[in-house]
Amino acid sequence: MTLHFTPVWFIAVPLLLAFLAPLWVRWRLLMPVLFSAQVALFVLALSWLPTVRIAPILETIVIAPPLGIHLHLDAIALLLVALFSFAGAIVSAFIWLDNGAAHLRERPAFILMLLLIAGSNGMVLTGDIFNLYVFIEIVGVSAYALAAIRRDKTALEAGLKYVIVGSVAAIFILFAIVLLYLQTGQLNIAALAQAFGNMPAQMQLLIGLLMLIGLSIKAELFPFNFWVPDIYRGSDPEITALYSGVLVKAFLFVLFHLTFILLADPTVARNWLMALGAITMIVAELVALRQNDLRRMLAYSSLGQVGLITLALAFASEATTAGALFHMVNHTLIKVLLFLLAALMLRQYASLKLTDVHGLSRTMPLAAGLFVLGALAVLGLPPFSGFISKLWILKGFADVQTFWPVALILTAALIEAGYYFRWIRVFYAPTDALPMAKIEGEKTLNYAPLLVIAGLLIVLGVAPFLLEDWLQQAAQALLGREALLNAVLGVQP
Amino acid sequence: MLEVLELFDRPAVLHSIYLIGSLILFFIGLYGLLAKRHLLKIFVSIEIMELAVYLILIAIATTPGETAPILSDGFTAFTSMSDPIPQALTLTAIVIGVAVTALGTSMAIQYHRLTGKVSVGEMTELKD
Amino acid sequence: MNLITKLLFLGLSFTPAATFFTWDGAVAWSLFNGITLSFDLTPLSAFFMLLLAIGAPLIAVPMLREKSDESAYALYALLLLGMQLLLLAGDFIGFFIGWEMMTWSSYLLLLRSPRTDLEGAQSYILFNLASAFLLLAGMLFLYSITDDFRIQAVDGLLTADKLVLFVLFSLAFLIKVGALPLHLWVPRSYDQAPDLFSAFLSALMSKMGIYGLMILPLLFPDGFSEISGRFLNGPVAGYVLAWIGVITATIATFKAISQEDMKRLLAYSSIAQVGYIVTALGVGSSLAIGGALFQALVHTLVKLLLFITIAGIILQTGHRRFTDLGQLISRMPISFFGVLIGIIGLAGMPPLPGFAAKYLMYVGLIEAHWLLLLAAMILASTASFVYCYKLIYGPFLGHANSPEAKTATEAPWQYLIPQIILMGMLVALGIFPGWAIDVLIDPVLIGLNMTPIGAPTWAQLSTNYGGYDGVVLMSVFATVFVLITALFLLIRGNMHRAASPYDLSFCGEVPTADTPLHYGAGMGRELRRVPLIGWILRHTTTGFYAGLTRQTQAAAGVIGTLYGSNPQTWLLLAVLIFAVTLTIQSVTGA
Amino acid sequence: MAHYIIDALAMLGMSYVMGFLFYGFYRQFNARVQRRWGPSVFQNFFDNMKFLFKTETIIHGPMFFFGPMIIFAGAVTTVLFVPYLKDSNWLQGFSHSGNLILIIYLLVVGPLGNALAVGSSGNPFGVMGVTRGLTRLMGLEVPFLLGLALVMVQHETASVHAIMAAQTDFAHWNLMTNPIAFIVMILPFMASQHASPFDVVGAPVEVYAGPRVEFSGRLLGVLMTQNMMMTVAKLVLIADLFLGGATTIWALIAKTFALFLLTAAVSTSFPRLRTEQTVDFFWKIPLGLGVIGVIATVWFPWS
Repeated sequence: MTLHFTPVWFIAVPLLLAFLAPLWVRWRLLMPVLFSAQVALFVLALSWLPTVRIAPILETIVIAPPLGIHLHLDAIALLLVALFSFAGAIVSAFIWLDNGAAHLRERPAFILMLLLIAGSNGMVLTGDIFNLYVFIEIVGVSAYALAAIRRDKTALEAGLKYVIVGSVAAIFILFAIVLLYLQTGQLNIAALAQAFGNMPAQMQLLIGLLMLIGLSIKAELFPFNFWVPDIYRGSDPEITALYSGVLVKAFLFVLFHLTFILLADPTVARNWLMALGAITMIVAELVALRQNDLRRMLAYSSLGQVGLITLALAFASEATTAGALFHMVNHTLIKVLLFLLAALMLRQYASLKLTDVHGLSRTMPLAAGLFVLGALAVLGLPPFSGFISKLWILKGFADVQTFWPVALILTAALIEAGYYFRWIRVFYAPTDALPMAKIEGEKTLNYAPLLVIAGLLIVLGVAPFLLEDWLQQAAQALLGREALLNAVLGVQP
Repeated sequence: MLEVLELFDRPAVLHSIYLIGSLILFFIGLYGLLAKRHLLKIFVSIEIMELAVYLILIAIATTPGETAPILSDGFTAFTSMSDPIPQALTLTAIVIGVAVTALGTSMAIQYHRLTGKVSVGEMTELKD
Repeated sequence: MNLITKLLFLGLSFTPAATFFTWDGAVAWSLFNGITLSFDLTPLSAFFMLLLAIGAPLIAVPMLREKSDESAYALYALLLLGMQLLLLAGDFIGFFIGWEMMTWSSYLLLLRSPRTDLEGAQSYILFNLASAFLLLAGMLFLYSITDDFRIQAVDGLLTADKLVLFVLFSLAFLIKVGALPLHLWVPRSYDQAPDLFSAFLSALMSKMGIYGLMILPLLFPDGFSEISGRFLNGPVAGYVLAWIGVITATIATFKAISQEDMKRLLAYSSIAQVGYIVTALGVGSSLAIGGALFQALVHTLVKLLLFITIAGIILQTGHRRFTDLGQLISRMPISFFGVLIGIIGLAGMPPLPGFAAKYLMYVGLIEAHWLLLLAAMILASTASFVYCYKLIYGPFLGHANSPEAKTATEAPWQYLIPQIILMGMLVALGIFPGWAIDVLIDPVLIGLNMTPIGAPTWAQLSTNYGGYDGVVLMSVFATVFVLITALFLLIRGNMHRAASPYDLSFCGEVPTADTPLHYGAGMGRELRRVPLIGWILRHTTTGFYAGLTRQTQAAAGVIGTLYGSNPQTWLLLAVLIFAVTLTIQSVTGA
Repeated sequence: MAHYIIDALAMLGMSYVMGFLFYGFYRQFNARVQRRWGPSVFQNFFDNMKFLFKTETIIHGPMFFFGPMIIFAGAVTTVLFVPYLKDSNWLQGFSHSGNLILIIYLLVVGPLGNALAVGSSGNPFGVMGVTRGLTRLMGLEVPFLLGLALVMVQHETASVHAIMAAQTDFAHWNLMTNPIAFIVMILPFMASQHASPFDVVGAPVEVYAGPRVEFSGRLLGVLMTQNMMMTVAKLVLIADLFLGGATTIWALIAKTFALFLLTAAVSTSFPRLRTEQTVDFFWKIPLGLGVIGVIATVWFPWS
């Protein structure tokens, strides 16, 4: 039997499974399905790697582009899809194994998480801009709902704030799409790219700005990221892990994908984005210095890393791009690890304020150790993979003798060390109090998904060449405007 | 008199009117979004802004004299029909918009039930 | 199980020795994107590897006495791994990886001490990371010019580029060796670290900074001659470095004298001793480099000995301040000899090898005609007599000042074994300074393309400024000592011990048990009356760094106010930025 | 071997005899300046013998006993590493195995060993005296060694023999060729001889007896003996370095006596300084001169 694999699966499978939720509830299979779906998608993505390496896959739906909708699976899309499903698998495994957080093990959460993954995959895969909008909204709605899924005061507040900010961002994006369509009559991104240059400069600017701000809000760039700490603080850490690990990465991809495709000469936009990235990084790291709540601190740290990735991606040399993509992967792994740790700590401690977690290492030694590992990796210290990706980025800058980003990145890392190590020191602070009694149901099995991540961080740190080719191809795919246009529209004479 | 009316039928004029009208609508929504404190009013404002964007799409994409893009007894060819895509898009977008608004409103109601608050200014639970 | 873990740990501590003796051939590990790590043992790194190979097991032995602690053992293993990587690395990436692994694993070990406070931990990690990032910046800059990460001579650089590189690298390494004014983290961490780990920090990790500094001449073989030539008989850049070193040594010595805590005193003394090495490196002649290496060797042995002995005292008495100890000489005689040998080495007195190191460095300075530096170095090394004396008087002599000091017993054998080994090594090195030159130091000098110092015999230290014979010196001194003592005892007459420790000439009064008779903490306090020393002791860098922290926090607070909690403010800002940008761009027509 | 032993004994004997005679002279000289008759020239010898043959000696533990032994061994070693005569096989000791820097360090080995004994006695005044001694050492050593370093740079060697050999006649004495070095080091040299006005460390009035407060009987005798021998060794060293050394014993005595006379003259003329004043003085005047000397003779090679 030959089953015809297509990229649609990445979107359709989670959607289908989500709609069949009542069935899984009846069979008590919610969590296994959630986990195995992600694993299956991950395996599927990996199995496709050899094919995609040779040539990107174009999956046309009904009519060929530019008229119809198509999915475009190239190295970078595959990388991100694999990353998302891996993150999803880890988070769902964690929720499955964990005894706490009953509300995350019920049907609504199940559906929403699958929708989130499906939407993110769709954003990465689609070649149609309105389709993109639809996926953005699917992801948005599921994210808003997930933020509030605990249904207590803080969660609802987070959810409400998220809805307000998110829908305004969506309006900006929609506005830009409408203007694009009105100007060109096209919805296919590749076709738009060809027509974009012919538009009046004013219109280009207006559309560009609308897009930039809409996506920047979603992708958490300064000065449009003020919402982030509140949302990250209010939602469940398991969900936050998905935001930081999956959602932001998808939006970052969209932002840069559109920038590099639509603009034939993206110099201006690149400079803007580099500036935004640099400011985001510095501001976020500075503000994080004074955070007294673990989740807020992690939120700011996440912002800082997003800034770094933006800075590197916007520089758009092959080395920085590949490095930035690697850093995306690492950051997803690390932040999933750290937020899930925060979730575990929340089971034990009522609050994750700096003053309340003194001597945590004595109650939860493994959690503290993994936190240290995550912190070291996020700071870019060897031998963890964060080091390699940062080195890659820095090397990319050094290749062309651009040193201000190097200085900024290193300064930011130093500031980042300032607060991460403050937390580590608090975790390991000597206390007179006896270690707390373990709460019911805390078992080593809970840590299994986290240990997988930890192992991966070390393996990728020691042997980064495992991913090297893939990342370089992904970088070429992201930067290769001509190649993509040719692939979609056929080689123009 | 008739000329004046015909003037309105010219696409440029008509489009300008629609455009100005929807932009006004958009800014009303924006004002509401930024100035009103009540959660529901904010959602209403968001909805107004969204609608303004749909309106622009529909209005500009349609020219007077075009018919609905439906093939039926009299109409067997795609001539002088309006572009069907914006309408499809708008329909989709409206559905999405409704979903978002519904979600937001339901959350607002639940939040009100839990805390008795209705104003964004009072949402300070997450502040450290 | 417990025993097996401990034995495993002990075995681990011998890995540097194993590497040292069994390493053959280079190893390469391809990382990514054309970056390949290469590892090999050069003569220079072999020298430092030897220090590590000596130090690691000696510190591991007393650690076995404590309760078995797997995570500490694991961190030690990582630390040793990092240091070996750093020494073996043939390129900067490998060097950096080792450097960083060393940094964070030592930080985590530091945290295991209950005495570590927030300031201590933070200053340790931030200074060390700053050092690492400077190093990273330097190596990236080097890479951007030469397209290569390998540690090898670079030539044909622009002077400005070279200067930038030199400043970046030397700042990185000077932080690690704790040169002033970048030393803030040193006394804090050496003081607060677990007692035995302090020995590791001071004896071994500070040497990694020295190793780094010694790489610099490898990178820039022709120095900075094109900028301003040579100053007298040495390189100009070296002259600056030498002053940094000697000022560090002088100020740190005075600070050490004013300390009231044994470990803090040793910490400052470490800074000072490493300062000498920096000075000698600045001179850069083969004599001076030889002296620097010798001093590195001696300092490693001495600081291991002293920190381990002090750890033993703290273990037995629970006290670390000079005011709380006293009169342990009869209760802890072996420890007394440990400290005695240690301070003789530290003060650089003949016949122990500290003198050989100082001799080489002095001659190096004289040869370069850098006499002002010599004077400053003599000041530092003479002033160090005061703290050396304080170090032995405080715990061992005088009167016992706390109940614990009155009842303490000799340190456990796990502490004594390394002490005895180290004492033996120091004495042997003192007698055979030529051996150290011939076997340990000359190969390194040859590896650095310098003239070897050479030794006619293993007993002799010889330079073209003259030398001395360790065997003759030691045997004359020992013979005279034995003869005099024998003669003295042969003369007719009684000797008897004072009836009580309070049988003293005390201004005509009879002191009692509660008369304060111990002079431990007060010693050196009157030095403040000397204007220069008073000025030095009144000033610290703490205020500057505290201010820097405060300002950063304040800036963070100001920016943090942007992150309010009202979504309307967020959106208003976004819309405003949109409008303003649009207007500006439209007006300017970009 | 026999040569070495006889030579060493001769050096020690000569140092001892010269030592007590010089100190005896000093007491006479001092008395005459103060319009007294003063004791006999041999008084120091008598005192020393009396101490050495006391029947009762109180000690405070083993280190208290070994301290004087170390200081004595240090003094003897110092004497044996200083060449007494130029161009001679005799009175050389082991000076061929040493050098100037080694001798400077040997000078302080003994006192530091003795400091252990002082500390061991448990008398805080003794320790206070030691601290003052170390502080003074810190002050004097810098200009002292700087002055000697100027000589070492001049002759490009640290070997006392080589420096002596280079001063062939009066015009080539370092006193004449390098007067700045002599001026720089002469005052610190006096301080290292425990001479007034830098003698607050052991002065009986300021501190209740200084480092030696607890020593009595034979131990005090040992301390006194080594002090006299050490004084002579230092004088010989300076004579070697600046006065061209001596080819005969008589020349040696004359030169060292001249130096001793200079010291004695300064001692009797100036009031005593406090420790910190001493240090400050050395760091200002002699060291300042030394810096000028370095600039004049090393930095600018016109001289």
